[in-house]
Amino acid sequence: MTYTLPILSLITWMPFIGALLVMFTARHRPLAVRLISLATTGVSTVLSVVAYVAYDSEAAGFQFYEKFALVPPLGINYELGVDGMSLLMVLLTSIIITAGVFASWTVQVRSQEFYALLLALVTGVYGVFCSLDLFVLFLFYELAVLPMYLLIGIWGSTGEVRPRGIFAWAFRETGVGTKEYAAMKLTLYLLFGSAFILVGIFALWVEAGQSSFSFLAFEATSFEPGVQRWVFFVFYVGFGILAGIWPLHTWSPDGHASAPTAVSMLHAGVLMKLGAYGVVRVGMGLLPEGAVDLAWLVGTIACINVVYGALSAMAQTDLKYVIAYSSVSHMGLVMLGAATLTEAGLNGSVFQMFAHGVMTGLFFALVGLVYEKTHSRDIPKMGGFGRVMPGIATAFTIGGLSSLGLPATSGFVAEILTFMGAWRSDHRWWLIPAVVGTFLTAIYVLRVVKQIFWGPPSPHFHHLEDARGPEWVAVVALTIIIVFFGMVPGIAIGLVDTATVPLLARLPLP
Amino acid sequence: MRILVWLPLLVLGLPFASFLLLAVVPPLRRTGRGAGVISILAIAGAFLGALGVWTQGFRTESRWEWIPADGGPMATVGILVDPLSAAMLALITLVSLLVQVYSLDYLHDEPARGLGRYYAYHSLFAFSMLGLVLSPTFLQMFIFWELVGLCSYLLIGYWYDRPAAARAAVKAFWVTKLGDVGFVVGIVMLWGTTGTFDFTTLFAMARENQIPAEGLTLTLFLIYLGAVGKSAQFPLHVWLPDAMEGPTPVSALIHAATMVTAGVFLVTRAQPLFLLAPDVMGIIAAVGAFTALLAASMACVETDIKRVLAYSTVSQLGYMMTAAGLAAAAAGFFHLLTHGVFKALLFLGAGAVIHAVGTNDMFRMGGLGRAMPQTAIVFIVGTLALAGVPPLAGFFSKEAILAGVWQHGATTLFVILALTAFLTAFYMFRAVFLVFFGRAHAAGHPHDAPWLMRGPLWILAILTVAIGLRYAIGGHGDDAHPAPGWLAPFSVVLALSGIALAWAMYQRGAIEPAALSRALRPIDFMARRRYGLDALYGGLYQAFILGFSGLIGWIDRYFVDGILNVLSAWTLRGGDGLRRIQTGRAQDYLYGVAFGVLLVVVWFHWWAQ
Amino acid sequence: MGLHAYLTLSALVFAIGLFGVLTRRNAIGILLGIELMLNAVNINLVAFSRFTGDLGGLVFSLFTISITVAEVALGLAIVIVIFRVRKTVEADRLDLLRG
Amino acid sequence: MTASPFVLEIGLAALFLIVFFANLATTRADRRHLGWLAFFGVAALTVVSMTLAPTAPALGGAFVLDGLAIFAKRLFLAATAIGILSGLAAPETPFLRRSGEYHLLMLSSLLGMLVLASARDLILLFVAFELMSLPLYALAGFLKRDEASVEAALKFFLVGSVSSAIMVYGLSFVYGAARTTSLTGTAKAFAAGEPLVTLGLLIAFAGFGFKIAAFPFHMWVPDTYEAASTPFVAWLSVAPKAAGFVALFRVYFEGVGERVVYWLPVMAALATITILAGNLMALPQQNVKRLLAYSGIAHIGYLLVGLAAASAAGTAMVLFYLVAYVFGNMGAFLVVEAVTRSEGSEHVSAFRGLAQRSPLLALAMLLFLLSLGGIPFVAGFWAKLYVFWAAAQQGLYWLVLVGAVLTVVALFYYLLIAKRMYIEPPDRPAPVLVAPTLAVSVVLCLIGIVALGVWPKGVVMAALRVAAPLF
Amino acid sequence: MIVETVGFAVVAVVLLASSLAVVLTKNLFHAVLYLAAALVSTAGIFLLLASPFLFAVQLLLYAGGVVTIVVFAIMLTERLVGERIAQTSRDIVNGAIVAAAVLVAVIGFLVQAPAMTPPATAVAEQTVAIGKALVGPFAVPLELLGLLLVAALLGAVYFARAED
Repeated sequence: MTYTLPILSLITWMPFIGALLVMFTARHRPLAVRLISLATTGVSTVLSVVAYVAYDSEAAGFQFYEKFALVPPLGINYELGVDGMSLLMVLLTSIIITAGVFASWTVQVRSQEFYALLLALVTGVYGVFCSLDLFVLFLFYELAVLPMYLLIGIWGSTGEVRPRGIFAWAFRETGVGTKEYAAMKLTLYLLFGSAFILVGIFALWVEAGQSSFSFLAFEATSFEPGVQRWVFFVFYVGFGILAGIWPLHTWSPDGHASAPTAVSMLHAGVLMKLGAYGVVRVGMGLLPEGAVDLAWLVGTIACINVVYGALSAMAQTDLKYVIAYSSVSHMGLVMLGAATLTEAGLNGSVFQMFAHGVMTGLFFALVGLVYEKTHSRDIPKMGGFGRVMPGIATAFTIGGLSSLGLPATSGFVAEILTFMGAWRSDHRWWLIPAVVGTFLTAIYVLRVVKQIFWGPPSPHFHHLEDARGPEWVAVVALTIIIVFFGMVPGIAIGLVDTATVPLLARLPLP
Repeated sequence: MRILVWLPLLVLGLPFASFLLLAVVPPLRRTGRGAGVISILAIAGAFLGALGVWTQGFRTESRWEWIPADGGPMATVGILVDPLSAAMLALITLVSLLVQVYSLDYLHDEPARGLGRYYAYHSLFAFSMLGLVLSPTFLQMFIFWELVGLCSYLLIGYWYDRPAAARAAVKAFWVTKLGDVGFVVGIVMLWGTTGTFDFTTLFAMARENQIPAEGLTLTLFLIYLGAVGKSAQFPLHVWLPDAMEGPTPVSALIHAATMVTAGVFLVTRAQPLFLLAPDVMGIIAAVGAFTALLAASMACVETDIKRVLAYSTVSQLGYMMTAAGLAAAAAGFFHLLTHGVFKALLFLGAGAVIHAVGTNDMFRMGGLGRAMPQTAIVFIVGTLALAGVPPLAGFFSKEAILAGVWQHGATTLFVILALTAFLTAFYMFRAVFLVFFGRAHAAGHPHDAPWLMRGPLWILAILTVAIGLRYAIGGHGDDAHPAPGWLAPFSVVLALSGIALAWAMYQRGAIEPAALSRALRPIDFMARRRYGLDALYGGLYQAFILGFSGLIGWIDRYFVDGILNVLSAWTLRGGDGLRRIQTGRAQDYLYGVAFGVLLVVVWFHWWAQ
Repeated sequence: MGLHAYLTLSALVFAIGLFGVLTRRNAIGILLGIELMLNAVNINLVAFSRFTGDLGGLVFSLFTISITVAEVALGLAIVIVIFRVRKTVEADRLDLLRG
Repeated sequence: MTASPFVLEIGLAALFLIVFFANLATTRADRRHLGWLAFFGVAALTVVSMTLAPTAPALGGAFVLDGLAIFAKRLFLAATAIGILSGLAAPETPFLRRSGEYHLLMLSSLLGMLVLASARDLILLFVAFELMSLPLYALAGFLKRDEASVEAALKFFLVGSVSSAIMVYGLSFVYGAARTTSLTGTAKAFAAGEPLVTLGLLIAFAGFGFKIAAFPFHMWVPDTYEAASTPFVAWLSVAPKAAGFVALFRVYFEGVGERVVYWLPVMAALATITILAGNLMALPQQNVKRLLAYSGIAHIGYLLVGLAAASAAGTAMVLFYLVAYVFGNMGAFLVVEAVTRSEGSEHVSAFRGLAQRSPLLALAMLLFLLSLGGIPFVAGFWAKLYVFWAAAQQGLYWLVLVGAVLTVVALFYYLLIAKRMYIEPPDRPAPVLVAPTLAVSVVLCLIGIVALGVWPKGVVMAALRVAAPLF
Repeated sequence: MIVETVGFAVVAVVLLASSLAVVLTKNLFHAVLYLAAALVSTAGIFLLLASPFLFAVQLLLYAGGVVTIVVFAIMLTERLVGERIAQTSRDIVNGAIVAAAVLVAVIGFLVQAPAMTPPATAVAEQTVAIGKALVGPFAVPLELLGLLLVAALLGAVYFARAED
């Protein structure tokens, strides 16, 4: 180990330190709040870039390893380490949170609490990606989910959903549409998932007969095939909820639509990836036979996700809902890539996590800007914004193009790899829904772009303006990243490959 | 050696650099004409480079890793220079250069900001198109294929606040994307069986029969679908006429000379593979011929001058595809090149006319020959070339195709194409007579365009003539398909009869157009309604995609999410119901205790045994 | 007489007491039921003590009896307080708190 | 020389007498100084309890001061100290004028708990159990002019006496079959397969079930919690429950020897329905105390999960859970006390905008709720996790899943309170005034859950150590 | 032996009958009196079981003390309300079913239990033995019992006093 600096701990805990600082030192000083947040997330970002560059892809495996005992009798250790896959996710997280800090620069109400919660949440996210101890991973997972309730509940926005259909009574009873509803739904749904994860983790612990929750120790254990199957299923459901698998995805549209900008960015951009990451890292990584046995399920559900999400997105008139459903669709691609159990597919899956994270972060940042200026999310009312907000229009278009998998954006690389993986997998037909999904994406994304930014200016809005000042930072940075990684995907995939190939090698593929 | 790589890279890099500059430096973009100059300089440089490459006859191939993988890259990018791509390079850079110069004056009324955007798109287009033709792999070709589609989308929607333009741009993107879906599936399938995207490798495998025949037909058909979309073949041709909502120079460049020919280029480039699938080749040829005739018939009833040219483009693309499908790829490619030149000329000429009179409707023009003689002359040169009148460029290329078709023994196709040639001459001269001859309709004082616009027109006109003359003097370059002797007179007759018919109808008035319409009522009726295809697609889109999405959206919101809400509502109600056992009466609580005892005993019996 | 006879008898008394506890409306009535139940306990304890020859049962029943007395005293005090405040000892009507 | 095993009990009895006579000697109307006296006495005993070490059994094995007993006694004493302290600020007349009686009753109940934790003999256990319970009935109705309070006392009393009657009926069978009142004898008889021991223990569960408020023995809980004075409820909701669990360990683990797994299905089933019923019934509650009462029932269910594991680990984790629960639940009730005193309402809407009125109080409540909900970095998380872990070790995955999933239901209503505090705007801006003693109590509880949340290791290890000899 | 059997039968019948009367009779006073009868017959059973000491305790403490307190309480509450105390029953059928179910559960176990024969002689010097036990091994419970009585008394007195 050449790095004695606990770089992962620093990355992980820096935002938390920021949260504490914000909470206790910056009372009623909004600028200080922002600067502290920026500084701490900035440090994490710089460190994650450093780690990314310093990662030795020749050696591969888990690097920047840290460990100390937390609760020795149960074998809980604070154990951190990253490989190419998690490192990319860490990088994604730091990109999105830094952008998120900028994107929420204009939050006025109770900004101190807002930033504190946001930063605490980010620590959870980093923690999940860095943890090599399943228990600590679970801890961080919970930390990443909970602040969401207050973040959405306090700073969110309420949409309009009219209770209709045969279940209208149920909607009326649950209070659908309000931000409180969305916040509750999201939080509880994700915690529901975490219940499954917990059972899975305990099952591993018990079945392994170990006194440790360490990922590496579990990896060295081979579990009974029967156990592998059900535990994988449990992990799939648990993590899958966060990844938005159909039909357990309905928290996502409501939650993302109601959440404030930075939270939507972070949630759709990073947290949903936690789910997919969990399925790949924990599910496939530890339960290879279970993964192979259940790949058909994962892939089939993913196919439904892709097409169903795209069609649902097309049906929406609320801008945020469109983006939220597009996340459901894209997470389907992520899961599909993973389910192919091929090098191309898995690389595509991980790269899609990154690409979609940046892209959806950009989307939500832009939608936040549009919403801030128009105070409306109603697409049919909008029109012709391209003239007054050309910058936003451009960035939105680029995001949209990445979303529909246009080459030279990172979305393309991810999608083509997924396609390739799908065709090489045991279930070739998966290619069809995947491709259909991207075509449908082209339809709804361009339709939205056309409706909002093109055409004659809408009579409903006056005095609109383009983004300003710090708002640009997030938009421009994310846009550049989308294009940059689209053109030079090798710098990400090369690293990811060092992690996915050993993972695949453990699978008992015929 | 080094220059072999660097020169094509320079050709590729200059427009890209220009694009980057314009995209990343907003002040530069906002200068408008300044941005135009940068872009023009870049493309001029590229043109010179392309000329160098073309004339020197470089052949080179280079690759770099793009998507790494364990045990060798999964995908590479690079450049492949051979005569095919070199010729395309020259054509693309030339037309791009001329169109960009032309645009400088054509769009001088545009705000500087918009103009900067326009040139940025143009640079990007040039880069993408060059990248496409230089691709050594299917994947890279697909990448640039999509990028040119993007540029097309952006440029059609250049006047994005016009609803028609916005609609047309989106339509163009969707329809071509539909074809591209096939393309991408095709190349992925090809990769699945061969493990490579690389042309050279694939061709080598094809030569040695190492490509498994199973599924190859389907694979190649899917790849061909990409060409169907991009090259506006039936049934995906519907986007091209609508694409005329973009600025005219864009139409000239993208929707006539370069991008739409990408499909033909693809089939030509991958000819060794397509030859392995005769069925697909047959489809390509048949669809091409059918498209040619169909588009020609629609052009005959069109009143919008640009749309006439658009249909003629579709029609000519059908020609090229037919040739490609009948293994006469060289002829097709030849037509591609000549067509690129004179169709660009025609579009730019039409642009000059539109610029002058402010309308697209041919019936509101007339007598412009006197008002703008230079434009008229170059337009007529282009028209003659398109109609296939010797010794202009179009005659030779068209004849090469007809010869190829005849040689192949596809009589039906030959008849269709001959008919199309006749119709082409007819509708083109219909346009000429309506626009440049007859009575002047237009108000105001139309006059010839400024020199920046005229210059490119003349250059293209001269080229049209020059290429024609070169072949007239030097004979056919293509000896693979020696034309039968009667073919040349036959095509001249076809062209002249078409011209004569147009003259009789629109100049002379000898034949009443309405009478002819009545005589050919069913065809006329259908052609005027574009054979109902647009309506059909519109209906399918509305009913099928939007309707289905509406259904799914409803299901998701009110059923899938509904079930979740029902579960939570049930939970809440369950809690409310359950708390009613808490009646407040002490005896009921005592019941609870008694029940508890019973429960414990009963459970114990159940489970302990 | 065997042990089972006593145990059965006590079980019967216990059940009767339980029945009274469950059905009486009056709080004092419920208390009487409880007394019966505890009485059954005492029968059990003494019977076991007799049949095992162990003294513990007798001591146990002594404690039970004493505790019962304390319980009754406290319970009746509560009943009286209830009476003062609510003017009723019908346990049925004391359902201010519920749900 | 080692300390007498009775040192705490003797100390407490002495304290009882001191307060008793001080009460007689006082002529003042305001007798709250007696409360202070009791508080300092209990606090001193708490300190003493920290120094205790296990001793040999006394009274021929009927009374033990083993690790479990010491662990439990520390917990009872600490909880009682906080309970007394927090009640000192209550302004109602009975608490002023009858402070002596109030605290004497509390002390006697505490004495019952202390003995209960050590009792390894059925008679001692029963007497201690009753000594713990009887004063509680009186305390529940301490606001004797309050209609609801006396009603609650009556219900508490009736359910309690019936349950203890059933329990002692069961114990009589245990005694009869074991031929001795000693629990060691019971274990032998149980091992021999005496059906009457099984019957007795099954029936006797009614009493323990009542005390810990497991479904369906729980029905007195919401009414009593709602009507009795809040500081008392805070204490009632934790200390006697903890004592009940310790007694359960004694009787159902120690008292049955090696065949503890016999209880596994029954305990697991009880745990399931208790969690389910508690959480579901809490959902529609609008009265905070009632809500916490039902949530408390659900917590009993989680504790029973640990019990169902029927292992040393399970027992230890129940002990840990109890510690976390004592602090978390008491804290929550004490915040409720502060808010309801200020707002004059126990409706959840009293919490509206608390975060903006009294941010620290709101934060405290949030942390308590999160602890109860089982969220990381506060004690409740580890508590839940550990009992699940223990259950998983026994292969009870389904139970873990049910428990964990129902935690989500629990979070629903906890978050609704959080929503009132943090999301809704306040009705009035004035901060909530909190009496100093109450504030100190809240802070103590807060320290408890945060310390346990951040560093659970110490208590976990201790719990594992004391639980090991039981098996 | 026959004496014992007959005695048991008689006492059992009286006990059960009076028990039933306790839970069924309408008049609360009568119920208390029946309770007294039941307690006395229980005392009789103690005699049959050769426990004269408990017989005495039962009569004095229980039948005497408890019944007196209850009567006292009834009088007190009656005075407060000013009307006769009648008590009615609710849901007799349900109560009977549940009580019967519990009975069945208990009996079900009882029949599995092995029969026991009593030792030839009962504990000699029962009173002395109990006294010794109470100050010997059961001294602590006894002291606790005292405290319990004090606590119960404290509570009862607190409730009973009317002034505050």
